[in-house]
Amino acid sequence: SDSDSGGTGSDSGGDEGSNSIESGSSGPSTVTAEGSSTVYPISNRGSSYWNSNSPASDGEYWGSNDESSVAGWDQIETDQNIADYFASLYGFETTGERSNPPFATRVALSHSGTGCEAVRDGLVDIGNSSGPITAELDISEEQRDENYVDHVVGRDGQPVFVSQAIYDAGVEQLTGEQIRGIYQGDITNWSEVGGPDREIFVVGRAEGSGTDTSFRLNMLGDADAPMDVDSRFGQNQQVQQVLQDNDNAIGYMALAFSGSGIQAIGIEFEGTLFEPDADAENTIFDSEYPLNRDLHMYTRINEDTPEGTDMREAAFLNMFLTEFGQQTFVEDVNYITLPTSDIEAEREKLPDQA
Amino acid sequence: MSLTPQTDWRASIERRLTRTQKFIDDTDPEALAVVLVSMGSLLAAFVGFLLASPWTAVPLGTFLIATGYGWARHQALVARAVTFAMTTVTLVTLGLIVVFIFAESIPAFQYETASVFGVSVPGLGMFTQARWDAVSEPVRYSLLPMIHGTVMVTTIATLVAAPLGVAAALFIAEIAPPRVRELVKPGIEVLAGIPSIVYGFIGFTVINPWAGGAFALNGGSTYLFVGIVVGLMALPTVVSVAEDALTSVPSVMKDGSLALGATDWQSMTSITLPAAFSGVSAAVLLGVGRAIGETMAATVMLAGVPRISEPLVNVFYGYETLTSLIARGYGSANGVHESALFAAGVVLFVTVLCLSLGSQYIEARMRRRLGGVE
Amino acid sequence: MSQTDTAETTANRTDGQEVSTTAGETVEETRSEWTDYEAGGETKLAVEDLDVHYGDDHALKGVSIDIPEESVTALIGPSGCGKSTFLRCLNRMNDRIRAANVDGMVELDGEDIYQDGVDLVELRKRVGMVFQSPNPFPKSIRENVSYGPRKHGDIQTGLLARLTGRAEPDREEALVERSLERAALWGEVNNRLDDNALGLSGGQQQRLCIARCLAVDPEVILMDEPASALDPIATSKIEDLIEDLAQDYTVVVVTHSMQQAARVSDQTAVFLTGGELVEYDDTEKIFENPESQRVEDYISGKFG
Amino acid sequence: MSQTDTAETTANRTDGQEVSTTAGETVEETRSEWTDYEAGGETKLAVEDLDVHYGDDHALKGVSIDIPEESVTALIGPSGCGKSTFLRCLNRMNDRIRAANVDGMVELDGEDIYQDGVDLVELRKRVGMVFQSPNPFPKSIRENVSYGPRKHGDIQTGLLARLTGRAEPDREEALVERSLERAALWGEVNNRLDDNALGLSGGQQQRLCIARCLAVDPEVILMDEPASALDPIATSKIEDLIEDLAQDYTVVVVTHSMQQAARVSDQTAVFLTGGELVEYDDTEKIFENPESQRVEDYISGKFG
Amino acid sequence: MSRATQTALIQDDRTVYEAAAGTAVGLSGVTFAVGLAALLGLVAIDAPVAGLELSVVFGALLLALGTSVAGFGAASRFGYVDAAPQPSAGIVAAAAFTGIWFIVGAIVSGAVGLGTGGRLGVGIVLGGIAFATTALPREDIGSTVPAGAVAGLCGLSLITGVVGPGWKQVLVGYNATLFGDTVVPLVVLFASLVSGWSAAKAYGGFGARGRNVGAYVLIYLVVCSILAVLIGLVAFVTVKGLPGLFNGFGVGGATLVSWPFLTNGAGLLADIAGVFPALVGTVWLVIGAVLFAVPTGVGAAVFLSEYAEQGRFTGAVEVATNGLWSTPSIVFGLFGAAFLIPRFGNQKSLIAGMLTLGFMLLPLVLITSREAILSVPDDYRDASAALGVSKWQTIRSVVLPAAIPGVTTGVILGVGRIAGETAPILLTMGGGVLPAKSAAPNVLGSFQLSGSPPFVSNPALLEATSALPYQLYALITAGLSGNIQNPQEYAWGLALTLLLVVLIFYAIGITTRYYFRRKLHQ
Ligand SMILES: Nc1ncnc2c1ncn2[C@@H]1O[C@H](COP(=O)(O)OP(=O)(O)OP(=O)(O)O)[C@@H](O)[C@H]1O
Ligand SMILES: Nc1ncnc2c1ncn2[C@@H]1O[C@H](COP(=O)(O)OP(=O)(O)OP(=O)(O)O)[C@@H](O)[C@H]1O
Ligand SMILES: [Mg+2]
Ligand SMILES: [Mg+2]
Ligand SMILES: O=P([O-])([O-])[O-]
Repeated sequence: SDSDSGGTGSDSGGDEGSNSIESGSSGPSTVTAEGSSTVYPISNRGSSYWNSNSPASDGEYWGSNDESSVAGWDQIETDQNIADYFASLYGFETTGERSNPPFATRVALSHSGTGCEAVRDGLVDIGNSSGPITAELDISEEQRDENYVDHVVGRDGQPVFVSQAIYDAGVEQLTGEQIRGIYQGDITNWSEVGGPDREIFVVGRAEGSGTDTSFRLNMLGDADAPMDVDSRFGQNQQVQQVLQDNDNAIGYMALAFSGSGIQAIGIEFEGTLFEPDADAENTIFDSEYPLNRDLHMYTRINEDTPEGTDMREAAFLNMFLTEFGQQTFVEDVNYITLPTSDIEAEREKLPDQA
Repeated sequence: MSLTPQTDWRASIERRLTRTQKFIDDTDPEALAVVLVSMGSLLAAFVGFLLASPWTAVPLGTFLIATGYGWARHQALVARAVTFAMTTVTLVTLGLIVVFIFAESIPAFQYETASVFGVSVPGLGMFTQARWDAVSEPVRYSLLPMIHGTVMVTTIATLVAAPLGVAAALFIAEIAPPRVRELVKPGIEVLAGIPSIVYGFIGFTVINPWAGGAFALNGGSTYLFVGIVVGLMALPTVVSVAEDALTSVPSVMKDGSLALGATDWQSMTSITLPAAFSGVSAAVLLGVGRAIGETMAATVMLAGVPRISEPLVNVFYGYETLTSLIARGYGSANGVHESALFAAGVVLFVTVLCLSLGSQYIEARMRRRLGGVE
Repeated sequence: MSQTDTAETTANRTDGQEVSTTAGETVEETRSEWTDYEAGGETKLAVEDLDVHYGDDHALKGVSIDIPEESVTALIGPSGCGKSTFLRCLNRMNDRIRAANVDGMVELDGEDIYQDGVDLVELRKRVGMVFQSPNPFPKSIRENVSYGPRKHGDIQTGLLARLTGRAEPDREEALVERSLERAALWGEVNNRLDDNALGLSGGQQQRLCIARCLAVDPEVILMDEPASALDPIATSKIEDLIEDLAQDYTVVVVTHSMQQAARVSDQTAVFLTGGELVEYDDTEKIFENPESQRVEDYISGKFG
Repeated sequence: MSQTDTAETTANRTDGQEVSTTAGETVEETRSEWTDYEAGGETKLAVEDLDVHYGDDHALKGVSIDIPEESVTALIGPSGCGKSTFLRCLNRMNDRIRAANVDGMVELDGEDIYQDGVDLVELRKRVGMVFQSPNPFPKSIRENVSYGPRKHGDIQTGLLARLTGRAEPDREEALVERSLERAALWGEVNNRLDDNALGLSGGQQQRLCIARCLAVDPEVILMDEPASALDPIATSKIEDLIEDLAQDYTVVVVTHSMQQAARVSDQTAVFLTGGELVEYDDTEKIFENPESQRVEDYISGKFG
Repeated sequence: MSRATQTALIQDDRTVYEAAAGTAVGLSGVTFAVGLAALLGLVAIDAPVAGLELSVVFGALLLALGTSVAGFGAASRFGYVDAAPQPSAGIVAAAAFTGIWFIVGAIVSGAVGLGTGGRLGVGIVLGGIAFATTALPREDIGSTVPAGAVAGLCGLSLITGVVGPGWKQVLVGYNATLFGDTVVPLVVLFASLVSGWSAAKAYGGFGARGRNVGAYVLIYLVVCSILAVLIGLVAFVTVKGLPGLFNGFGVGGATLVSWPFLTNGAGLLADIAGVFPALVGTVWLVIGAVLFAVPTGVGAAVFLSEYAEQGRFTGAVEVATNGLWSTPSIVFGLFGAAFLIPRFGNQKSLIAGMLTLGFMLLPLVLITSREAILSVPDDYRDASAALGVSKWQTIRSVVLPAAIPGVTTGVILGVGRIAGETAPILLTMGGGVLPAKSAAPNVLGSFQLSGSPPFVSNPALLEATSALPYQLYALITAGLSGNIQNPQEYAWGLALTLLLVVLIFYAIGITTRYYFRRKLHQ
């Protein structure tokens, strides 16, 4: 746990990681990703692990303090460093050096829409999106299949949160109808839904974000459905902060951003109450929950990569599609892991391993 | 009658031609060649860059080599040519800004064509309706809500910055004892340097939550506090420009007033302020320009929904300004939506340019008037 | 101020001089020659042992002088000798120069103007000043002249005064006319009182500044090279005016032209480089038979 | 320039005068009195019918004058009469003033300096100038003196020169010393040649400017009131220097002090307001027995 | 001309009166300061002071101030002291009090429950009375009684608790509620300003001198509060940011000083997350902008002031320069996005950011350099020309060296300004939210030559790169995920770092200017 801090640990040259970036002509180039703030925790964490290229003995970075308890270890069992291992599966030369992966990865943060555009325009290798690319780019499913490969790496329950004060005042659950009413401007006071006599501060995510698109799609019925909110914020974290700062707010976010001072509420759809508590009968973690959504990493099909995914991308994506990856990068950041069958199906989309 | 200007024109061209001819005759032919090559390749490099040609490096290299050689051999002439080229950069920049942001905004203007008296005017729809919605039908890009927001923020900021700024400028220029002056003046100048994002950070993490509680607001975003923060930001600009204007009033005028037994305050209000009026109002105009163009504080403090507050003058709402619309939306927007952001930029640019021209005009007039005194 | 007072002041001055004698030989030597000079008329301004420093720069050295009422006193000397500095001490305009540091005593009608609590506004109403280069305000001629009285509340103008009937346009009119007439400018400007004063010629501007000063009705008028920026015709008008003013006012005038001093003044004080007052006497005496060799050299143009 | 040339020039001048006679009566009247004056020595600078306008303002009116070699010529006259303007015509410094418009002829050793193709840089090397207020560059004393030669490439300095062995520090040293000595400054500054020149006193700065000018080795030195900003001691040093310089150089000096003109010059030209040259003659003659009444009035201090 | 009676230079019969008025001024100042503290939440308005709530104490103070102020007026009016009041307080004061009392009337009647018409009516009546009281009587009454009444009324409402802790008023239709916590301090600030002004006038004995003192008191209060707010702002950021900035700071050890916040990235492997990549990004950004703008700006300034004839061309350049100077930074961002990004690989990049900021810096450099060059005395140019030195050599050896101080100052101040700009780089340069150390651009090491156009390339310049202001913005909007232990501390540390970087530039710039001015004046 000391290697990035300049003078200590490994030499600073290795630290830079830029060795591999510069060597564009000699080695494989950096894998770049861009987009969704919802997917960001997953892909950024994965990228950090990748770039650290820690040895297997460094349990902390492999998901545990103890080698034997590393999630999915039975499938892996390697002495190699993390990036070396996953890269070697696709035929890349290993470096064996900490902080010097066979090729680097870099993840930028914006919105799903931006990520989809970036992958469309070939500016990045991977486009992160929390909404379907069809809705983000307004394209048909055929166009999607023709041009993109959709890698689903995890799922989000997209809960609806309210300020602690509202929750404490008794608003512990709402119906889908009520939420729709709130978000379309028909309900403006908490007393109309059994809360205190306070105006409702309706918080939304920025237009163009996957969270917003999915919310419109899944809650309001159409990706272009009209909304009437009091405030929109760029990323999930900002919504979280604002919900904490106000005592009369409601907002939707990704699961990963729950925190103190805000409370997820149960939502009733057609008689079924989906609760945020994982132990309840129906929960927002269930795939039946209407707001439940896939988290995508799209790659582009073009002449160079008719299959859509080149070896570098595959090596990186494959890391998420292991039990280890699901545990470390999805569950640990509070998202919902994919069932084993889905993992298998996703791995099918990748090119064959070397 | 019509002949005279033309002949004038012709004569002036002729004069210029003979002068050029003479210059060419007088100049060392090698120097002339070097300068021609250097300037020509610079022009070519610029054109290449405009066309985004990968070959731009070639003329650029030629320029560097020719200029380097010329610098060693014919420094005076090359220096003159190069500094001239540099002088044109500001003009070219302004031109490019105009061309590029206007060009990008054309689709939005076309999209928002509205007709008045049967004549369809592109862009009119941006100013005649109140709806901005880039997602759901009907998709409309009206700038009115943002113009309203900008006006609110700017007004409040001006109410803060103008009187306080002028008072502080008077203080520094006329009232403060030398010691205090030497501390306060640089102090206020340094404050001009506080980055707007730092103000924004404080605004978002401290002021907004506080305001939300202290006024039981629905959310914490208000034009009131954005305006105050922006006013604080514009304050140093107003202070230093106004202070310059006040100190540039010849001290003999103040002396004249004092020697007649007028008090300091009377001398300030009857002599100094009126004499520096143009400079002071230019300072306020510049402050207004700063406030209009201020982006980051507004972006992080405002709610980010294009809406007009009700009633119109309600300062306890804070929705969106032209600047925050651009900063927030750029990147995720595309197509006409993105073009509409450029349209917002055009409105900003034109407004501030007009303010700048206005203040320059006022200052030029003052200089002429004060010039008459001397 | 009674004669006794004057005597007392003179005595004081002599004291002061004795004190300064210890400071340096030259001072004593040059001063003893004229110490006994007592100008005719009552003393209006009594300056005693005045020292001025600009920072470390000693600009005036122990100057003592009695300036009599209703006469013209000229101050001459080479450039930089401290004439302007001395003049500005008399109405405390030096207070506006931060580096300036004044020691000594200046009495106006027997009251020390440098003691604590002196009201500068009041002082400057009584001791007016006209500057080297004309500095009219960028207002109309009328407003220039009535500026002082307006500010002192002697004349009420403005909307409110007019509404409440307190405005006295006639009185203002009369005052403006009287002042301009006194400054020999009325005839030239009476038909354009509302024009901007900056449109006047240099000589007219300077007379306007004098009129502006007269409108406040001061007792003493200080003039710092009032004609230096003017052409010969304007200069001679100003000179006539100065002589004229001396009938009612105490006039102190700095000039760089010895001819001018000789023409207009009753008594002349000669300062020499270094800030010493070298000789003070009747003007005739100074120009015809100065006591000090240095003054004679200076006047005959041996240097400067 | 041979004697014949001079004669020719004089003839020309008379022609010029006849032309200008048509311009106005005064000009003719005043000029006829002294037209025949021919200074001793060979003519260095011949000025013929020189007219200068600043925009519409006619600052010099048909001035013709021959300035002899290796002597001091003084120009006197009231303020604004065009002395500086005239002086600046002699090395075409007026070209730097946009409004200035020069007509007429000025010959340096018989060559017209206003003809096309004259190299100003070359001209100004031959006709040096010293300004009214000392204006040393904010550099070291040494650099000030060697500035001209360095820029003309007469002395090589700088890294490159040193590396290639072209630098001649000894020659520079010698030049600086010679120039400063000639300007009577060497003794005062020889131990601090690397100090900033702005740290010198006014008089020293002015002599430094003269040294700077001498370092270029001009033939003519123009001085525009070189002592007006100085105290008497510095002034007398400069005056000595001027007399001294006249042994090798042609010196033209503008002064506002008639005493100074009388002290230092061999011949004196008197300009009067309006830009006319009223009289030009041996200095003694001018001060003792001027031909023109106006000059006499001026010299006896009747105006100005 | 009749000689006016001599007035004494010193008035000595007013000392007690002056002392009382002076005390009132001081008391107003103290009240104002405490009021400001209460507004900023430094003291609570229900804090006990001598057994009373602070707001009641405020009330008592204001009431006392109000009555004494009116008393000063009366004392002067009835001739107990020898003041010099003018016949009227003047139109400005009259207008101000009319406005104040109109609003007071409207508010009070609104609180009593009158409708819009009633409010307007009461307001107009009170405003009218205030106008008459201010304008018509002599100045000593006119400028004290209405002011005293305002302060007294405010004081009474605070004492009686009509407005006080726990008070609230819903602004119907305005989305807001006023609470005592904010209104009481505001009332106190306002009333103490008014009474302070009025007492100051009394102190000055009314008339010209009184107005002078009154205006000075107002200006001093205003300037002090501006300074207090602005200094408080910097202090606040400093206090909040220090823990983050010095997190893990140590002296000694392998490296002489270890300052992880400045030398670490925010990657997974960092023990203590730092801002190194953004810092490096900012440094490169500034270097790039300076390399572009400074030669260009100085060159243009040289051409404009030394070569060009004043005419249409120079006029146009001047107008364009001033126009560019005031162009909003976001517009530069748009321009960079539309013009530069397509020409540098179609993505946000360091070089696009550099050039965009360079365009912003250019007018500033040009304006200051031009001023600096123009302020080089013509004496130097004349002297050099008279020595037969050519124009360009004169520029090079005399003009430019003499102008360097001014140019340097301008450049430093300009750099300070652009170093803190966010909006343009938001659109042109982007970069990561929490970049790891490896994301720091390595510009020098990345130059590559190739055989095909464009022959020279530098991937580091063509990549999106973070910079301090952008990272702060990204943190606000994107929030703090990743593995940072104390996100708030990190963000404030970042804000402080940015503030310090910029303020250091400013401090250096201003110090240089002072230094050179000093030198010039010697
Ligand atoms: N504001 C000032 N700060 C510092 N020194 C000053 C200032 N004003 C004058 N001095 C110095 O005080 C001395 C006397 O100056 P003063 O202006 O009184 O001379 P003067 O006799 O009026 O000269 P002149 O005839 O040139 O007007 C000079 O040495 C001058 O440099
Ligand atoms: N740069 C200029 N632009 C316009 N007019 C000028 C300029 N320089 C001088 N003049 C005018 O030309 C006339 C002669 O000026 P000049 O400076 O030659 O006089 P001078 O004899 O040197 O006076 P002084 O003794 O005051 O130096 C004056 O009327 C002056 O106003
Ligand atoms: Mg003086
Ligand atoms: Mg002159
Ligand atoms: O995942 P998003 O940030 O696009 O909502």
